[in-house]
Amino acid sequence: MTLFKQSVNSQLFIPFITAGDPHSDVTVDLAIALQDAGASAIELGIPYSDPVADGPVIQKASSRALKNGMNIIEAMKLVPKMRKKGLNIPIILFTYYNPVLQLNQESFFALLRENTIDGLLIPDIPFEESEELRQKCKEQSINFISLVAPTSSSRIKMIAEAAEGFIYCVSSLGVTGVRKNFDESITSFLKEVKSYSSVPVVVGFGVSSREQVELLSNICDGVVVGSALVREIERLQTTLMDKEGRQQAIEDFQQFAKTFVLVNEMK
Amino acid sequence: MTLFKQSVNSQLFIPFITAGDPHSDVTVDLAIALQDAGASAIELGIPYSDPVADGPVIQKASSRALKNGMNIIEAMKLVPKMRKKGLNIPIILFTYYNPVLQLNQESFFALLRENTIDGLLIPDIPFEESEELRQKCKEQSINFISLVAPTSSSRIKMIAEAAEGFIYCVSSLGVTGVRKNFDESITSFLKEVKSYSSVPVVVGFGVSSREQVELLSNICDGVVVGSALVREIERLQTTLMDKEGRQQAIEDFQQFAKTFVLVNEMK
Amino acid sequence: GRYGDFGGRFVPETLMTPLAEIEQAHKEAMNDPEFIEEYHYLLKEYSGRPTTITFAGNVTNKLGGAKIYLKREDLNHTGAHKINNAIGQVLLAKRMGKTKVIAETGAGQHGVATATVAAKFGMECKVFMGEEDVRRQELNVFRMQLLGAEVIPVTSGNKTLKDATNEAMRYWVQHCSDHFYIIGSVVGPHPYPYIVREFQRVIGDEAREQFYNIEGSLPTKVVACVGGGSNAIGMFAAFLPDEVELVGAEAAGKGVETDLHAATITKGTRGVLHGSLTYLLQDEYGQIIEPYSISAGLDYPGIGPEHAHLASTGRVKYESVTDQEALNALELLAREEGILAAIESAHALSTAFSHAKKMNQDESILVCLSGRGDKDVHTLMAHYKEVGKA
Amino acid sequence: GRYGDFGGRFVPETLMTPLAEIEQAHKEAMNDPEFIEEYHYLLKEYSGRPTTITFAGNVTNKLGGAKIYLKREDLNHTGAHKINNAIGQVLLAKRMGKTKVIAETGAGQHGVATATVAAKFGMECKVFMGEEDVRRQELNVFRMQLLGAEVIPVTSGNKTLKDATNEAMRYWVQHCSDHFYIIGSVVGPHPYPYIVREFQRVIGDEAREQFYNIEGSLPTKVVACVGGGSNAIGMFAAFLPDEVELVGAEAAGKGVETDLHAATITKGTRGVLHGSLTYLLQDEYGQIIEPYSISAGLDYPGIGPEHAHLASTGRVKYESVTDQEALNALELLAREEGILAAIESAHALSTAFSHAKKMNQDESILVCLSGRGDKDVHTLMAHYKEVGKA
Repeated sequence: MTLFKQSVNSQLFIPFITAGDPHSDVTVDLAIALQDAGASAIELGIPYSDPVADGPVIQKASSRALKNGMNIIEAMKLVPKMRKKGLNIPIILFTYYNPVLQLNQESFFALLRENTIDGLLIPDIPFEESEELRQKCKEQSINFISLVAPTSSSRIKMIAEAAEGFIYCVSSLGVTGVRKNFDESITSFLKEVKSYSSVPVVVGFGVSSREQVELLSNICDGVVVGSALVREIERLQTTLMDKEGRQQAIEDFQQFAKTFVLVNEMK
Repeated sequence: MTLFKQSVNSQLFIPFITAGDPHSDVTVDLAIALQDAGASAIELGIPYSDPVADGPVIQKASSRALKNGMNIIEAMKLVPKMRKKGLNIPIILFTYYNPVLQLNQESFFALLRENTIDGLLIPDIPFEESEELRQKCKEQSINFISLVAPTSSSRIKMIAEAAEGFIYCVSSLGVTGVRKNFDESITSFLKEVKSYSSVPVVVGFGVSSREQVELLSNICDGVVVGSALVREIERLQTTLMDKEGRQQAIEDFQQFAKTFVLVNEMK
Repeated sequence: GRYGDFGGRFVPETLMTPLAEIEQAHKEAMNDPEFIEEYHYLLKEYSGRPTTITFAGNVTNKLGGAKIYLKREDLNHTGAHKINNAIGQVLLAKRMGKTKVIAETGAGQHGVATATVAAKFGMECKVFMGEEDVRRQELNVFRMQLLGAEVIPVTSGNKTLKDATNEAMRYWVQHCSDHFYIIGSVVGPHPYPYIVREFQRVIGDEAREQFYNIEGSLPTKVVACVGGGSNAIGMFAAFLPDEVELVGAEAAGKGVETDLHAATITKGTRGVLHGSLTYLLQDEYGQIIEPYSISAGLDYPGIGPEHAHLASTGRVKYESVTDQEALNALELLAREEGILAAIESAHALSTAFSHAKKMNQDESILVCLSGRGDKDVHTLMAHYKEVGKA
Repeated sequence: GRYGDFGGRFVPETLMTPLAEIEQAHKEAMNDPEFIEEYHYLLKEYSGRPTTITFAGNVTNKLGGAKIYLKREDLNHTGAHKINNAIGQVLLAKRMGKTKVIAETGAGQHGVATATVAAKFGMECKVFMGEEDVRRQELNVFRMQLLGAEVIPVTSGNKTLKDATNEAMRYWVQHCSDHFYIIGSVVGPHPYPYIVREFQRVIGDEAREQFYNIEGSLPTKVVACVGGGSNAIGMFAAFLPDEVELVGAEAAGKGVETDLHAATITKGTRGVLHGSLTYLLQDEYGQIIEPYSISAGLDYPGIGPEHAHLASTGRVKYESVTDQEALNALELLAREEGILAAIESAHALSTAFSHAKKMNQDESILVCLSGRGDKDVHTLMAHYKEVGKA
């Protein structure tokens, strides 16, 4: 199964949230809210002690979730709960490699299947080290999402040609986080990726405003939005944890998420 | 002039006090009191910033006197004041070498003469370095007092034969200060000194009790008592500085000094 | 990029090309006689190499067993073996046309070494250091600043070495075009463990020759402490082909049976941290556990992948040494030989002393004294105050 | 025992025989190849000599004048030239059958060196240190204790180095039969200035040869700092017969026009202190004036008698360097060369830098970098805080 059709007529909006931030129940509700806001898929982040590819906003979300006792297994178990509440868009598990490595490979894939997870994204496993996992994903119909960066240069072809589900383009050098501007050179970078890729080309790392989404809509097939949303969750966390206020906070969050969805979407 | 007859029939008692401790006027009175107590001569100590041959008691006296503005010239000027008050025993200037060195040699000897000073004792100028000074003293009829120590060994003969006034034997290894016991070996040391010396053999460094004086009376011609007396002055300092109490304190001091004078003295 | 099952290059895609460039540049450099010459010139004229080996005669007599020799890396400029690698990497940075370097540091030794070579080569230098370590190692922070480096306090995670390394990697990801990342130990993604090893092997190469010149044979055993493990690899590298028993000493902290230790090989499991697959202190879910050791330089939850390999093949034995055992060894060396070892190195000493006792007098142990203990005097004072010995 | 008018042996009679015995023992020792061999063995295998000389290329370029070379005494075991002498004297003590040593110390460097060699030779060690210095140099006190030495706080006088020396002499007077007094500089009664000079001349002997091997000529000028003056004499000794300009740098503290300095030659007068006739800071009545310098190692009211002689003959020029000038030089060397010099040595650097600027590029200056600055980081931090730079 592939996450998305090879060619999409609408801009993909792929939000990222951290499992267990601020609480596992809330994560389920947030996922539903994101679907309702128009998300094309959700990246569900596994909190990790040493998230080297993440900026401060997601680092803090990770810390909060870890304090809540979240772990890779519990995180995956949230997906069936989401499904039960009506979630039907793809779920991509975003996790650093080490938590995966601690699970027996068979049981890891069993968990992915059991929990109806559609894709896997590991930010610290480059193409060369991922051979076996990619193969296994293919067998299990899990989309193994590849990242490609402006520094990838001669590696772009290799990565893009092997991409499944979508190809995740790092907008500029760096870690995740909110940024005001993108590098000029991104256009040519994305063009090159597109030229090799048979799956949607999605831009992430630093997408934080509607203007950026509009700007990017001409040169790619969608965006991943992480830190901007996680920061909103951080802002709302007290209300989200409050039984009486939660519904309103979820709605506020949904409204915020909508700003990243282009009106002419035809999903 | 020599300080004492070559052979003395009584035990010499040579007290040491620091000029200007606790005050220059008091020093004059203390000198008179010591003469009255039976002192054979007085060592008048010049306070010095770095008294390496002195123990803590005399170091502190030095500090007090320096704070009072005492210096080598002012100290010498105290002697005529003592004479005016009836002092007729010899005065030996006890000074480290450096203050002497800062005076022009001619003016230093002029000061010694003017101020009726009889002897000179410099604890940090050994025999070999004192040639010139000893010569000059001889010309000026000032007794240059030599020290000899148990470690002097082969040097004893050289030092003792050249001694003038008296020869000052360091009782044991060390610096000045109160000690309870003397080294056993002192007897043979003093015997050797006596065998070469044509002047009285006096023991100093650590003489602090009448018992010691009695013990020593069999093997030498007298004692120098420093720290024990200076400690008494320290104890009495407040009263000594008090106009009304001074007389009593001087008398107390004199009584204390008498304990070092053997009753059978025939001075 | 692998040592048996271990090592590799587990990093964000952004770093793959920069790492490949470094690998290529290093390979070329090591084949360039001019580069090698400049490296050795600096080791000699700047850092004062060769460092001597000292026969610890008093300790040897006291223990009554094998002869103990010390490779004196403490006599290097800046006081530890760290400078060997910093010199090598800064030369590589220069060769690659980089003008800015970054480094991570725990206690500050690698930070000082990096700041030192950055000053010598006129490069801008940023040192990432956990906020907690910045507070504890105030003097080293000031030393780095005096040398012109900027010290960046890291407030993420537990605010110690692991987090400083994370932050340095994040910074590097964002600035890899003009920055060179000088990693301080044989850790990190390939080619770093290899590069650091090659720049540290001067320790073992020198020591092997020096020892042979004195004793006419090779030592029976060679011992070094292991945090990330750069001094140990540098020492062991020369002896790997020989029939010499190699022993690594890792930090057991309050004891490997407690939660407070840094005994990565004794108690760790396989995992990926800071770009390589190795043994780690981690929980069942792969979350890294903060290690503990009285020695800031051994206080790392991972270990160099080559050590993981050497442990798994059995070529090197790794033993763990508690804080107290290390301090006892430090004290013994100070009292008997007048040498104040770094607490890190004292772990190696402790292991060496235990072995020496059980060996014959015609046998010998060569210990890597990786650094001097001046930096640890504060820690030691605090410790002795705590246990009421001072 | 004289250097021109200076030197001599102005001590209590009790010390005359012990000093004569030391003189004799030293003379015999220096003619005993076994003694010389053991001394050089320890310098090499224990302290890591020869220390290298480092070309300070960046500073040279920055100043645009003479080439500046640094003799790296900071790379010695314990971090300064002090160990050269301590090794020599402890060997002498051993030769004389003494089992206990004493020493005076100011900032603690000579105390640490003495405690070090005492540990190595299994001797009991007492270090006299002014109570004020004990307080200020807490870490060095602890280092000495770790090495097994007893640190005796001196409460007399101003409670600093001068008073510690007085007290050490007093203690020695009382215990000279079984104690050897290891004096730390070229001061004190004969034969100490001579003994210390001979044990420190390894600095100059090595440097002269090393420099010649590099440059094919001798340096135009040689510069060293002067407190008591042991590193300077050690350096100068080798160059005295040559046509090389020798410059000593003494501490001007807050300025020689103020009361706060330690510029003994610039501002001192003749007198006797600690057993020898030399230049002193003293008042008209011969009372010693407490000197001041930011550098604890130059903070001494006297100077070695040979320096007094070399100053009076004009063979060596002595210039004074203020605290601020020394700190500027220290900072420049740290920033440009990655070397943290002791504040003492920074006085020599400052003088060398001033000279270098006015010299031609084909000329050269050899500077004795007598010790490393790690010990001074506290002082530097306090200073920079005071002036608002940190």
